[in-house]
Amino acid sequence: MKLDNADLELLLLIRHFERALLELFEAGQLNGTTHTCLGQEYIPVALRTLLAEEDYVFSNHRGHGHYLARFGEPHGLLAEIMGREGAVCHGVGGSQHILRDRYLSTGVQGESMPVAVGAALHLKRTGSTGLAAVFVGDGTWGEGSVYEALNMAALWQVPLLVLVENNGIAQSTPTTTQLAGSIADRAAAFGVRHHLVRFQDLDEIRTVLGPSIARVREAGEPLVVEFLTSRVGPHSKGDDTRPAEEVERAAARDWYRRYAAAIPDRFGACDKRQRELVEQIVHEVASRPLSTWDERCLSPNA
Amino acid sequence: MKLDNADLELLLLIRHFERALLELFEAGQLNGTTHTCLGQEYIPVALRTLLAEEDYVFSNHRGHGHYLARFGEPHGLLAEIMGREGAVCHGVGGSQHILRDRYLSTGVQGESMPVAVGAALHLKRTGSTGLAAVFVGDGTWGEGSVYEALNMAALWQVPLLVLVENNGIAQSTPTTTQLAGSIADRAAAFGVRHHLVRFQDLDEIRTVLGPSIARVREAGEPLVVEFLTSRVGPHSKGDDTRPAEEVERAAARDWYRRYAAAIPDRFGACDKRQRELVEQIVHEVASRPLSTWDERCLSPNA
Amino acid sequence: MPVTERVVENLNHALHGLFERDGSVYLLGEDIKDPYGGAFKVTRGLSERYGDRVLATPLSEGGIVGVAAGLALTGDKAIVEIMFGDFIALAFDQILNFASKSVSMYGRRVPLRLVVRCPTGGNRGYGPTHSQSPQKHFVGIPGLSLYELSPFHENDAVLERMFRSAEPCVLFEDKVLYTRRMYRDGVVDDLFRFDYADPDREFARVHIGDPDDADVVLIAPGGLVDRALAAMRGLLLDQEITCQLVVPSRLYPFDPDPLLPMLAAAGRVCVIEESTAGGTWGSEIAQAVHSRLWGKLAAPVRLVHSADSVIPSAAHLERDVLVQSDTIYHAVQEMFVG
Amino acid sequence: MPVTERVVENLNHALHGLFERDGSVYLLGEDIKDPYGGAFKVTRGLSERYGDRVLATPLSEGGIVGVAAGLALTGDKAIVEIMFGDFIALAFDQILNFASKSVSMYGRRVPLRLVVRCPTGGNRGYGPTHSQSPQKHFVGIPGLSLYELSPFHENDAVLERMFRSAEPCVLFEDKVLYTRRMYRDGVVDDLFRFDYADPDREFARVHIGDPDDADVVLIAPGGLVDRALAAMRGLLLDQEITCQLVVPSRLYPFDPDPLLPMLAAAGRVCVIEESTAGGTWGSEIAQAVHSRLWGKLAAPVRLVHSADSVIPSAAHLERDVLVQSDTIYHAVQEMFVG
Ligand SMILES: Cc1ncc(C[n+]2csc(CCOP(=O)(O)OP(=O)(O)O)c2C)c(N)n1
Ligand SMILES: Cc1ncc(C[n+]2csc(CCOP(=O)(O)OP(=O)(O)O)c2C)c(N)n1
Ligand SMILES: [Mg+2]
Ligand SMILES: [Mg+2]
Repeated sequence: MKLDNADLELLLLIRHFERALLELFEAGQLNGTTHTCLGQEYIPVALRTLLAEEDYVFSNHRGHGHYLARFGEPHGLLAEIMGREGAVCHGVGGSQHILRDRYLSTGVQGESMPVAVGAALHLKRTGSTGLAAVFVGDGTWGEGSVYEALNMAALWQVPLLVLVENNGIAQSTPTTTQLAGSIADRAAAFGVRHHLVRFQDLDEIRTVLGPSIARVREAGEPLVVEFLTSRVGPHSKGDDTRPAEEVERAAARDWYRRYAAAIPDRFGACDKRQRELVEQIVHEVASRPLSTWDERCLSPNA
Repeated sequence: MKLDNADLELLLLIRHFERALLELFEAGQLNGTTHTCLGQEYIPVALRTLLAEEDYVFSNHRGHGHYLARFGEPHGLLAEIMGREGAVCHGVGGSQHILRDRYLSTGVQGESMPVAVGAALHLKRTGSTGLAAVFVGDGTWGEGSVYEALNMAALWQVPLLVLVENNGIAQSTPTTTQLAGSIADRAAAFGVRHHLVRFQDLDEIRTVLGPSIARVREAGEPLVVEFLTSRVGPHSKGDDTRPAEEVERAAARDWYRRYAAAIPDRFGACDKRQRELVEQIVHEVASRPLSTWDERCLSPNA
Repeated sequence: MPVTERVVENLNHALHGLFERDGSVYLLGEDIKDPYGGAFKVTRGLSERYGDRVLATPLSEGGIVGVAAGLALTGDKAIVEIMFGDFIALAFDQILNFASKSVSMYGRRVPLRLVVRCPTGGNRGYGPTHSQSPQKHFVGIPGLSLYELSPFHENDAVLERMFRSAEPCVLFEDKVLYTRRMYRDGVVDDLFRFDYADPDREFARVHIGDPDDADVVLIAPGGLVDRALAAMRGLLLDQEITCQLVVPSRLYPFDPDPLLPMLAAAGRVCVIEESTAGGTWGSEIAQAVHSRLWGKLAAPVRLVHSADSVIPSAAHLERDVLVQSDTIYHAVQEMFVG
Repeated sequence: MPVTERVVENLNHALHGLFERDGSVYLLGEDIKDPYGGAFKVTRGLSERYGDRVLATPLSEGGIVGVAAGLALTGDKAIVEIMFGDFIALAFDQILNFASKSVSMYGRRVPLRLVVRCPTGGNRGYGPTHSQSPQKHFVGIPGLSLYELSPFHENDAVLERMFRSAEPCVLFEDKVLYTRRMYRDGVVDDLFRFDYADPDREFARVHIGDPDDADVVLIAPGGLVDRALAAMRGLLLDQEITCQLVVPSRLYPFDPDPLLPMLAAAGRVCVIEESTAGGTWGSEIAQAVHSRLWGKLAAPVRLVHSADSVIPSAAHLERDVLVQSDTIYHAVQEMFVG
C-alpha cells in the first residue's frame, strides 16, 4: 500500500486529537461544544499538498482536521479549545472560530461562502495564483448564502474552490431528507464544474483533483469538489441517534480500520506514537495558565 | 388569428392601465413609484384560465397585470395606487403591497418564495387541489431565499408553481451579468421540473402548460415555468437606460404591435374601448375622497 | 417543597397540549424530530405523535420562517424552532419585512399566528456565534411581540396568549433555564416568595415578606432569575438591602403602568438583561419609567447588562463578559452609595 | 449665500476622491454602474472611471455584504450600497455574526474596512418595505459603528474616518437629504447659524445668536435637519422658544460628554429621529443623558419619532405616520407646558 509517512502521521495525529477531545469532554474537563471530524480526516490530509500558503482557507464547525492539516501544529488549537495560554485565538473563538494567517473558521453555516468569494475576488484582482477554498457540509447546502455566492463566483470567474464533505447527514438529519436533487446539479445550475470523489485513497484524490484545482488557479474558474464520506463519530458529543447498523456502516468505511488491516506494523507503530504524542500535548497544555485576551477586544467599537 | 375576445379585452385593459399610470406620474399626480408590466401582459392573461380561485397567487413589484388578470377589476387597484376611497388595501400598500383574498404581493424580492411553499404545504395537508403560484423575475434568482424555498418544495413535494418572467433584465442590469448558468438548470438542481415558454400565443401557452400545471395539483409536484419575455417600458418610471436599439428590439416583440397588425379592425375597436374605459376609471377614481385605514393598524402589537 | 417539573418539560408539555388540542398547529425546525428531539430536547415526542405536522427542515433559517409565515397566512398556526437564537439573524428580513408587516400593511388587520422560538444566552461555552441574546434587535417592530421563557410563567398560557394575539411573536428561551425547575405555589426558596403584580399574571413578583416594602425593584426577564435571586440574597444578608424582583412574560410591548406604584414606592429601579451593552431592551424600559415617574425616583434607572463585547468561548473569559450574580450585586450596591 | 453642492454630489465626490486616492477601494451593489449610477445616483461616474473595482451585483444583499467582508479581510476597503435600506435586513446575519464579530472574536483586533451604505427613510411614497429607518436594529452590535449622512458633515472626512476605524460601519442616508444642499461657512439661513460643538466636528450645532443660550437642545441625525429647522423657526417666532440643534455624524457609539454642559444649561433635551416607535436610538441617548445629568434636567428627555406603525404608501397616510416638522413643534411646545 502506497501511503506517505507524513500523511499517515497527520491522519493519526488528527484522529487522536479528536479522540482526546471527546475524552476530555467526557471527563468534564472541557465545556462548550466540539465537532470532531472522525472518519473524515483523510480529506484535509489529501488536500494538504494541493493547497498553497497563499490560499485562503475557510473552515467550518468541523474544522480541527482542516486546521491540523494546514499547520501541523496541535498545541495552539488545543490551547484554544481548553482556553489556555498559547491559544491561537486566546480562547475567545474556541473550537469553531479560528483565525490564523489565511485560515478562518466560524460557526454560522454558509456564512463563509460569500466571504470566500470576496477573498477569491481579491486574489484575482491582485494577479495572485492563490485560491479561496471553503469547506462546507452537505447540510449547509440548505442555506441561501451558498447560492448567492456560487452565482457571483461564476459570474465573476473567481478562483473559488468549494470543498463539500458530504457525510450523508446534518446533525441528526439524513441528507436524503434535507437535500433535494444533488450537489452535482446544484453546481451545474451555475455553470460551475463539479467533481465527485468517492474514494479515500490520498494519492488517487490528489491525482484526480490536481489538474482541476490548477485550473481554478490559472483560469480563475470556480470548482466544487464533493467528497462522499462518513461521519464515524457523533455530531458533537454523545448526540449520535443513528441506528447502530448505520453507525457500523459508517465505521466500516473508516480509513483507520482499513489502514490498520492493510499495513498493520507500520500503522500500529505510528498509531502508538501519535496517540502518545497527543497524550503528552494534552498533558502539557492542560497545565498551562488560563488564556488572556487583547483588551482592545472589549468595547471593540473604535 | 385565434384570440378570444375576453383575452384581448384583458390584455388591453392592462396595457392602458399601465400607460395611464405612467402618464399620471408624468403629470405629477402620483407619488412613490410603480413598475408597469408593459410587454409582459400576456403572461398573467394566458395563466388566467389555468389558475383557480382556490389557488394562492404571490405577486411581486411588477404585479398590476397579475392582479387585473385575476380580478378583472381595476378600480380598487387604481384607488390603491392613488390613495383613494375603495382602495383594495386602503392606500397603505400602494402599488406593490396588495392583499386580496388569496392574492398577495410584496416589495422585497424573493421573500415570497418560502411563503408560497408554506401556502402550498397547507394546501397539500388539507387535501385541496389548489396550488401556490409565485411570480418572480429573472433577477430575483440572485436571492438565496429562492433556493431555500425550492429545496423545501422539492423535498416535501408541495404544489408550488414558480412563474418566472424572464425579461432579460433586472432594473438596469442585463440577465447575462447577474445570472450564471440558467434557470432551467437551477430548477433541475433541485429535481424540479422546468418549462421554457418562448412564445406569446395565449392558446399555445395554455395548451402546453395545461397538463404540467395539472400535475402540480394532482401529484403535488413543484414546477418552474420560465417565460422568455420583454420589458417594453422602463423599470419603474423614466429610468430606462438601455440603448435605443435594445428598447426597440424589446418593442418589436410586443404583442401589442403584432396584434394590431394581425387583426387591425377588431384590435383597433377594442383598443379604443379599453383606452376610454381606463380614462373614465382614472377620472372617476381621481375624484374620490382620500382613503382611510383601519385604526387598529396603528400600534399593531396586540 | 415538592419537586416541580423542569422548565424544558413545562415547555414540552405545553407544546404537546397545543398539538393535541389544535389540529392546525405546525412545528418547523432543524433536527426537531425524534429520537433527536431538537438540540435542546424541547420538541421531544412531538414528531412521533404528530409526525405530519412536525417538519424537520434543511438548514434554512430564513426560508423556514417564510414557510411558517405562509402557513400562518392560510389560517394555520406555526411554530419555528431556531436551533441557536443567534441564527435568527438569517430570518431578520422574513420577520421584519414580511411576517410583522403583513399584520397591518394591507390596511386592515391580517391575523398571522406565528411563534419563532429562539434559544438564547451564554454561560455555556458555546462561543461568540452561539451565545447571544438578540432580543434588543427585535424591539420596536410594529406587529411583532417579544416574550421570554420564565420559571414563573406557565408555557401553555404563554403559547395560548401569543396565538390569541394573532400576530407574529418571538419567544426567547435562555438556555440555562431549560434544566431549572418551575416555581409554583408562591414559593421560591427558604427566603423568597412570589406572586403576580397583576391579575393577568403578566408580571411575576418575587419578594421577601411585604411585597410593598423594597429598597429597590429589579426588573429582569426569565433567563436572569437565578442570577438575580442570588444577588438579592447577598444584598439582603450582607448589605441589608431589600430587593423586589419583577419578571415580565412579555418583553415588548412593555406596559409599565401596573408597576408604577411599586417603582415609585421603592424609588430605585434596576433593569437586568444578558444582552451586551448598547441599545438594550433595558434602555427602552428605562425611558418609559423615567418619563412616567419623573421627579419620583431617587436615582436614574440603572441598567445591568453584559459587557460591550463578543462572548468568548473559554469559561473564564465568558464569565467576565456576561452578567453574573455578582455583576447585579455590585450594580445594586452602587445605587445606594453614589 | 453662494449655492453649495447638493448632499448627493458631496457624497459622490467623496467616493470619487476615495477611488482616486486609494487603489484598494471596491464598491458593490445593485445597479450601481453607469449610465444608471445607482437607484439614487450616488455612484454616478464611478464605474466609468474605476470599472474594475465597481461591481454591479445580482440581487443578493446578504451575499454582497459577505463578499465585501471577504475583500475587507484581505486588506481591501469595501463599500456596499444596499439599494433601499429596508433590504439590509437580508444582510443582518453577515453584519452581526460575521463582519462585526470578526473584529474581535479571534481574540485580537482584526482590521475590517467595510462600509455598508443604506438609503433610508420615507416621505416619498415608496411604501412599507421601501421607507424604513432601520438604525435602531443595529445599535449595540460590538464592533459595528453607525453613521448618518448630514448636510453639515463633509463626506470625504466621514468616509476617511470610517475606514480609519478599521471596523465595519453602516452609513445611513436619509433619501430626502440627497437633493438638499450642504451647509457651509457657518450659515444655515437668514435666522440660524452653525458651528461644531467639538474640535473633531463630530457634533454640528445650529443656533441663533449665542450658542450657549437655548431653552431646549434638540438632538437629531442628518435626515431630520430640515424638519427640525422648520420647527425651530416656528417655535422661535410663535412661541419664543429658543432651540439649539445638535447633529451628530456618528450615531453609535454615541459619547454625550462634549454636549453635557449645553444640555445641562438648557435643562431640556429632545431627541428626534424618523424611526417608528419602540427601542429607538433616542432611548439609548436618553439613557446616557439621564444617568449623566441626573438632577440637572427640568424634564425627562423627550423622544420624538414616528408612530408605532408600518409606513403607508399614500402620501396623506404616510405623512401622519412619519415625524414631520409639526410633530417636532408640538412635542417641544409640550415640554414647556407640562
Ligand atoms: C446557520 C446555522 N444553522 C444551524 C447551525 C447548527 N448546526 C451546526 S452543524 C449543523 C449540521 C451541519 O450539517 P453539514 O453541513 O452536513 O455538516 P456536518 O456537520 O455533517 O459536517 C447544524 C444544523 C449552524 N451552526 N448554523
Ligand atoms: C431584496 C430586494 N432587493 C432589491 C430590490 C430593488 N428592486 C426592485 S425590482 C428589482 C429588479 C428585479 O429584477 P427582476 O427580478 O428581473 O424583475 P423585473 O423587474 O425585471 O420584472 C430590484 C433590484 C428589491 N425590491 N428587493
Ligand atoms: Mg453532513
Ligand atoms: Mg427581469
